[in-house]
Amino acid sequence: MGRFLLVRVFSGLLTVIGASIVAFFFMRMLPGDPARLIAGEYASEAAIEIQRAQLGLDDPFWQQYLTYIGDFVRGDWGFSHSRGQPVLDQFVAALPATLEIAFFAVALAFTAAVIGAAVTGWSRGGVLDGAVRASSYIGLGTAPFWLGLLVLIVFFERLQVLPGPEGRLSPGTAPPPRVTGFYLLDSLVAGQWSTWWDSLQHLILPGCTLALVIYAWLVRMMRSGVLEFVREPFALVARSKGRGRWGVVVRDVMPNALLPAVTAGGLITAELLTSTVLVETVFNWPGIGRLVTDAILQQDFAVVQAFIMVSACITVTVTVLTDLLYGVIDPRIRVRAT
Amino acid sequence: MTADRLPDAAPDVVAPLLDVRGLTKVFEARRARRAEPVVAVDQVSFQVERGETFGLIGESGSGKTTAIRCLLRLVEPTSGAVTFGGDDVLALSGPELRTLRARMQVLFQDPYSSLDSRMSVRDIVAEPLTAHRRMSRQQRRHAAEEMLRLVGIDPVFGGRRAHTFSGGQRQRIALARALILNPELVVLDEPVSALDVSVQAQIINMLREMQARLSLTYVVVLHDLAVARYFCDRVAVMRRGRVVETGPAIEVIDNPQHPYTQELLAAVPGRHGGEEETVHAPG
Amino acid sequence: MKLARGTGGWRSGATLAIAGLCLVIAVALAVPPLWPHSAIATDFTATMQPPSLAHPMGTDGVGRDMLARFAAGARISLLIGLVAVVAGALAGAVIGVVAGLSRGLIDNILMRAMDALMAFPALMLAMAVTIGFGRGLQSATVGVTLGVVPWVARMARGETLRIVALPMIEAARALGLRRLQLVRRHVVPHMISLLMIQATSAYGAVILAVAALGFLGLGAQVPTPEWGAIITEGLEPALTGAWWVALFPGLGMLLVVTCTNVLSDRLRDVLDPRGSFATVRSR
Amino acid sequence: MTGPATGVPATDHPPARIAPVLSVRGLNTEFATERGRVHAVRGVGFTLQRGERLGVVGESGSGKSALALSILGLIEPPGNVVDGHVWLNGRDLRTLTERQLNRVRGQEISVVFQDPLTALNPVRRIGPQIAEVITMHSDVTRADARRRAIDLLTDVDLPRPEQAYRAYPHQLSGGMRQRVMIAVALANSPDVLIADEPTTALDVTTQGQIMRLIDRVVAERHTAVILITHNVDLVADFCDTIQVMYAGQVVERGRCADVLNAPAHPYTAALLASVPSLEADRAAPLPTLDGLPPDLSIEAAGCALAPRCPLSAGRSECHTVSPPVVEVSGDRTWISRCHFASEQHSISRNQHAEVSG
Amino acid sequence: GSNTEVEPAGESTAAEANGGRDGTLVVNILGAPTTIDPAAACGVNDMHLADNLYARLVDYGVEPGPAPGTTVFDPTTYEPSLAESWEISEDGLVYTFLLPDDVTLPSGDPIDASVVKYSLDRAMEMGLCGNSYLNDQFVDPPLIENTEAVDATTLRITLRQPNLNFLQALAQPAAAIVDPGLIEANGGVEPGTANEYFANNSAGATGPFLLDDYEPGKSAVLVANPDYHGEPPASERIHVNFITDTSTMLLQARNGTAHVSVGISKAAARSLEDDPCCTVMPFSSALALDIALNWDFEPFADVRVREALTHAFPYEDMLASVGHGYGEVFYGPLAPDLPGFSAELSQQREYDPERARELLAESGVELPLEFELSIPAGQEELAEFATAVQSVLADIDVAVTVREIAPSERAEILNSGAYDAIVIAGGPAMVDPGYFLAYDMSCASPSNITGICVPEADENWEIARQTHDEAQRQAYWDRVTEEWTAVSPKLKFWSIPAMVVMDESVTSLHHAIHPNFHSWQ
Ligand SMILES: Nc1ncnc2c1ncn2[C@@H]1O[C@H](COP(=O)(O)OP(=O)(O)OP(=O)(O)O)[C@@H](O)[C@H]1O
Ligand SMILES: Nc1ncnc2c1ncn2[C@@H]1O[C@H](COP(=O)(O)OP(=O)(O)OP(=O)(O)O)[C@@H](O)[C@H]1O
Ligand SMILES: [Mg+2]
Ligand SMILES: [Mg+2]
Repeated sequence: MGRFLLVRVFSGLLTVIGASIVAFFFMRMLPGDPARLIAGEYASEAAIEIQRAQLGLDDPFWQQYLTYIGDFVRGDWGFSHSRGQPVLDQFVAALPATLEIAFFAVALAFTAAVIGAAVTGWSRGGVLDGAVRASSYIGLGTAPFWLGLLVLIVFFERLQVLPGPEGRLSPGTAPPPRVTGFYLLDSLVAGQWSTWWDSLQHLILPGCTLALVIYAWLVRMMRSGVLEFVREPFALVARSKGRGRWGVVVRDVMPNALLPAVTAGGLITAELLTSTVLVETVFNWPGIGRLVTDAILQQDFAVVQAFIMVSACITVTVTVLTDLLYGVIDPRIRVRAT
Repeated sequence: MTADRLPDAAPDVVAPLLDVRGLTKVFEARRARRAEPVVAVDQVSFQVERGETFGLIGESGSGKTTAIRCLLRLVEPTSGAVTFGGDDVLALSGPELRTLRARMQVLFQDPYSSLDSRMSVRDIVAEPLTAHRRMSRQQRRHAAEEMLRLVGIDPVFGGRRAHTFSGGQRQRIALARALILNPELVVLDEPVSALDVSVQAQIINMLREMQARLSLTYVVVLHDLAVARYFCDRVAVMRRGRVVETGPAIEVIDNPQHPYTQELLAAVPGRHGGEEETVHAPG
Repeated sequence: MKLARGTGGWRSGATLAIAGLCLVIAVALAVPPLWPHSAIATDFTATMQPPSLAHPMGTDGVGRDMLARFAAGARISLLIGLVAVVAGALAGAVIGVVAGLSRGLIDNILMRAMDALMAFPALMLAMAVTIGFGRGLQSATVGVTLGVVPWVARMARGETLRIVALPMIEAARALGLRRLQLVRRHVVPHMISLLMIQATSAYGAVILAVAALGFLGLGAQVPTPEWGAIITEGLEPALTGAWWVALFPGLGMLLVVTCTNVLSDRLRDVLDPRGSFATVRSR
Repeated sequence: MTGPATGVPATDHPPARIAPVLSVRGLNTEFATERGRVHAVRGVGFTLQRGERLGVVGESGSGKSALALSILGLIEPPGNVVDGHVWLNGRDLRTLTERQLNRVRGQEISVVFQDPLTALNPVRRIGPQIAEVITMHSDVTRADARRRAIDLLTDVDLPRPEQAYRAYPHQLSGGMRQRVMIAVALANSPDVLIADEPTTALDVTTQGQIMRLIDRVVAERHTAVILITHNVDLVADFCDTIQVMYAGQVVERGRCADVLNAPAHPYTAALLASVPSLEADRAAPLPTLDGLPPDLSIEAAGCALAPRCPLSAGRSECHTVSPPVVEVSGDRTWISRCHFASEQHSISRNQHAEVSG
Repeated sequence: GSNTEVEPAGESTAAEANGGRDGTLVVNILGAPTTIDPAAACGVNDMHLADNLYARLVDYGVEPGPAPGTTVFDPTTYEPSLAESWEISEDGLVYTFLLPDDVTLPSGDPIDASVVKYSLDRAMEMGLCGNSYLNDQFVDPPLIENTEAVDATTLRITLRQPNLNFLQALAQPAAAIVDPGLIEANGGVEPGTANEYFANNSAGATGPFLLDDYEPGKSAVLVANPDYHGEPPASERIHVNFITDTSTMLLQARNGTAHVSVGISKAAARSLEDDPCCTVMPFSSALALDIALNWDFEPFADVRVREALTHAFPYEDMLASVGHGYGEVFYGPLAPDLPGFSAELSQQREYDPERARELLAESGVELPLEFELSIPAGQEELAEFATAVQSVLADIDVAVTVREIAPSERAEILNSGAYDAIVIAGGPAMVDPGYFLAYDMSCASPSNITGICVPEADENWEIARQTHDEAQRQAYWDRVTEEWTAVSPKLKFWSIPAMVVMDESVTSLHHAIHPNFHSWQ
């Protein structure tokens, strides 16, 4: 196990390094002079020169890369000229918002997907299975930003039952005292019911939008797992033991079908990161996604670059972790590896 | 080929077609997992005379398949010597090896996965020709159809894909492919164990007929002792990579010397076996 | 046996999917030459008109006809999807097959590079590319193509390894086929179907990614009627009641992507070689 | 189902004689496929006494597994038991609700499948997979169930049962897994055990061990067994009665000794002859049946075997009239579905005499 | 709120309406500052807070605004702010400011002449945008020769040459007075470099408000500065949200979560015109929408081509649709709201596609004339405008490709002249024609951003900038206008008003070039 872990972590590291080179390469190709942008339109040539030197723009590519990576590892992710703040600080500030919506969405999506997959295993080609399949197709086929807009039109613009794209709380509502950074939890801790209700209302539309995409992926994966495993002899054996159809699906088939879904962690994370950027933008959710789209508009590429790097790191980490986790929870691998 | 490489060869008899000496194959343990190296084939030696049917028998995992894959050079043996018709098989490479393969064909156990399900059976049968013979399309097609007829498949079905045929038919097609280059030796890896008993008999009959007609030499892997006794001239019994007993099939099976062979035999159920095995009276 | 279940539903599903795609293609092809309005002509007298007979999808803030823009957007999406998928699949297949066959160092280098590309969520990679190469449809296409390559390459490598390990290939090897012949005759044909499946399912993803880039302002530039960009334009109007600007492009995407996904699943059911083995075996 | 199909008059009641533990009548099962409706089980009927052992043989696709699943009521769509009765201990399983059936399965009737690897849930430990059969059918504490499961593991000769209880399926060898499956099947001492090719996936030597194990445990429990297999020799060794199936139909049934000695159906005869025996004459070619088994999606007139049958040459009734079930040599327990059963019977007898003579 | 009690009874409805306000005025402003350091601030977004956080020596004069309760700044007059009074020497080179002696920083240290000197020197030393503003763009050599704290209450500034704009320069954020102690404690002054700390921290509490809370890119909370030298601000507490998304701006204006919305989109403003929620206030500004045609791009070197294009647009129709009716069409170097503007001389060109075609034919330019029109990325309104331009020009056989460019690229292509035509929506930071034309027309000025210059007008521009007498100056500006329009150097469309929406609870609002919340309530 130790060795396996080491090898996996090492190859993950290698991937991250490769990814960072790719990201760095593209981000350094961009047109325009970042030094001028940072110094400002009317800055003197001298000031621009100083900027250039500070940014190391005159160094050879490899040196620039090494400098960047060195800084990155040390927590210096560059300076965001559009907000006059170190990039890392911005990420830290925006992180709770993103995590809150991501957790919400993943929890929702996972629950729905498990139910959907179980229903599929039970209905197998029936109407309910068809509904599950259709829902997954819809989730996979909708652009999250469009879906976000759609639900805004319906629930905010037309029905006026849920708040519009105004972030995590109604404007003017003070955020609860910070404990976790999740308003939904913090307001509970502080006993601020109206804030809790407000934050929940704000979470619903973006959360569900995000959840649908994740759900679609998960249910698709689990569904095919379930359909594969209900045909396995052990499912038949379970029935021959006297267990009912539903019982077989829930007790015997689902554990098998859920396992491979774990390995999709990397994929789901990638999807989550992507969709977060888009959904946060539509809903003005003050998280990392919004930060990044703003930065794109402002050409603040330190932020974008950091985000791309971080998302690669996260995806790879999650992939490695899920691989390891799979080894831990799948008895077939666990026992062999230890 | 020099004699000093085969010190055991008796100088007065004709050299056997296939001579396997001390064949050993060790599968190295995979790095990431802590596993012992597997000695799949351990110092296996046997000789096969021209025209005979030589059987390798033994339980699952005893190394039968690995042994024949080694002598076909489908895996590289760890050590040992294989001489085929005077050529040192293990020393050949590239084009020579390919020429050798034309003389030494193989029929695998699973007729379902050893044929490319995407190709028409005519193309499958003609495939060795594309590799070894310079022939026109027409000639190849003709030869393939001839061969199909020989193994009992109506050539009008030549255009059909392999997966539309039953297991027995597929095994015939595979045999046609193996025979189209007029090989001297055909290696059969459990040619009938995936088939139904009735089909099994058909295939065995056909194999024997082909052998007679084309004067083939067979090396055949089997696990059914009755079939081995019926089909083989001589057999080698393998256990855990080693040959434990060799001899004429009838002798080995009717009168096994090695305890392992006896054990194998005891496991065979039979309507012809001793009456003492009959268990109980119906309730 | 898998095929047997609910076949009717699947088949009609595929038919519906093809019909849906044809509908979008027809709109994309027919509307620009036949429809009186152009995708970029403004009409200052008819701005923000809700859908009507004259403008079935309404008009936008500068009086452009949304149907014309929708159709032009369909052309763009469908075409970019095609280009990216074909280019990505080809490049990926070549890389994957080469890696799978060469093993060792080349394999390692190629696959590390693919891993590095795959580490990014596809949109992030495309974002980096569009930022680096400058905004616009060309770099967006390059970006999404780059996102397709590693997935195809990984699949192709895995398939190559799987196919090469198939008894069928061992059989072909035993027949003496050359390496290149093996690849051409067995590996590639066996991969084509999976390649097609993956390409079809990548098609939808690519279209969504291009739209997402357009939405972020990194893809198509003004006034290109790319679907994602149109949705961005429609964002603010939608919140003041002009829902039609953003609605139709999204619907178009949903239709195209869902149809290709259905089609790809259906293809998988029909073409997956493992499936076809299974059907025969249980017959 | 009509009388001739089963050889007994159709009734909706179980036969009243010595109440058999299992009685099957006119069972018909179909699968809806792309090629049409595959009629996999065609009017199969038989009875099984307590402790009796029935061997079912037949080539691939002859409907043996479909028969087993039909008895258990486990045919899943697109399959469907269209007709027939399955009386188990006097109750017609076909009239029971799903819930009632669940109580019967695993308790009164159970099954062992061919492939012991896939028959066990790979992500669950062995022990609970056995214990749950016990808890599902009776009110026992977990500890009791566990104890009984370990007893069962001891019963099926699993070394170190305590350890095996906690093991995962992949940690056991094929033979051990099959022992576990037998433990599962016998956990509640069912009245009927269906063993669908229980040894095919195993080694020759292990096969013998497993069969001896089944033999012992069913004898102890007085369990009736239906043994499905390709291997006639196995049936000869293990069973009292043999039932030969072809194209979804029972073509011959009788006591093993009788049928194997002098089969009264050409298919049985061919089946027996085509297996080389340890005494076979190496010089003679193996007798075979040429041709392929029929397509079960086509309902042909006449005898299903007719196109391949050596007896059918020049006999039109073989191709036009579905053969009735006849008693062979006046024996109620020996039936054959052949127009020329007695002719075949005498041919076989002569051959046997020749061989042993 | 502290002022509710002194509110006159007649305004009780308003007081009720802002009952939910709990004293805090919520202001939404389009765009987020990239820095709040006045010495580093360049763009308008960077100046959202400057005038509120920092005192300056002088400020613009105030005029009544278009609606009751509103006032607007007067770019032609100046009022003392921190300085109690000032004197300008005869030759216009020496400015002497008299400072109060009782104004202190929160630390208790007085804001004396040395503090002011420090602040001005800092901006110049840092050499960023602040330096440029402070020196009225004369950076090489700098306009300011030196600054001198004569005594605690006297500051003397000596210029290298007379400059009519200098007082205005001192009213700019760049002339903000900061806290030297704070600066030195946090990195001091480094030439050529922006101080990262002050990019999002207050550099001293000298203005009417203190920065209570600042979330870069999101919001700022301002509270009244008890130490402020002038009248205390009308609102005790102001919550400023920086909005980057135009639809949010609209939604929050509509549902009343923002009391004042500054920089709302024209489309949104139009949709709010009939909404009882709020009042739309298009304040006039010196901003204008135009397309700079690069004369180095072969076809545009020909005056006939340029003139042809000016006749190609249905300006009124375009203003009504694309511009949503806000603004005023004109054709001339100066926008209607800049001093020096002459309505008579700045008549917009007539929409006459026939004439445009004739002129094009005359010029012999190859048709279709193709050029690339650059617009700033991500600005929906400008994208729409560019689209309209493209579509209109197609009628006279001119094919336009629109290209969205990033700010960094924009600066670069402007610098290098590597563009065909570029949309410019903006105006001068200092509301002065001389300043404006220095970067928008003058061949002599190094800071001319587009590089498009009208040499014929240069001389009069120079003279006008030096002319004290107003009438005389106007005459020179008129000449500049005539000379400019004669060569049709650019396409001019319309002036861009500053769009402000306020809800009914707002009773007092001042419009200045940079937001100044002092009197907002
Ligand atoms: N590629 C391989 N890597 C590692 N071990 C292998 C490999 N191939 C075979 N073995 C091992 O070698 C041993 C012999 O296997 P082989 O397939 O030759 O047996 P066999 O006698 O043909 O069995 P069967 O009757 O099941 O076909 C087995 O223990 C097997 O696990
Ligand atoms: N799920 C299914 N769908 C469609 N057809 C089926 C299905 N299961 C079985 N059949 C068909 O029913 C017939 C009988 O199959 P069955 O599995 O009972 O044969 P068998 O005698 O058990 O064969 P084997 O010896 O290979 O196990 C075959 O023709 C088969 O194709
Ligand atoms: Mg083998
Ligand atoms: Mg079966």
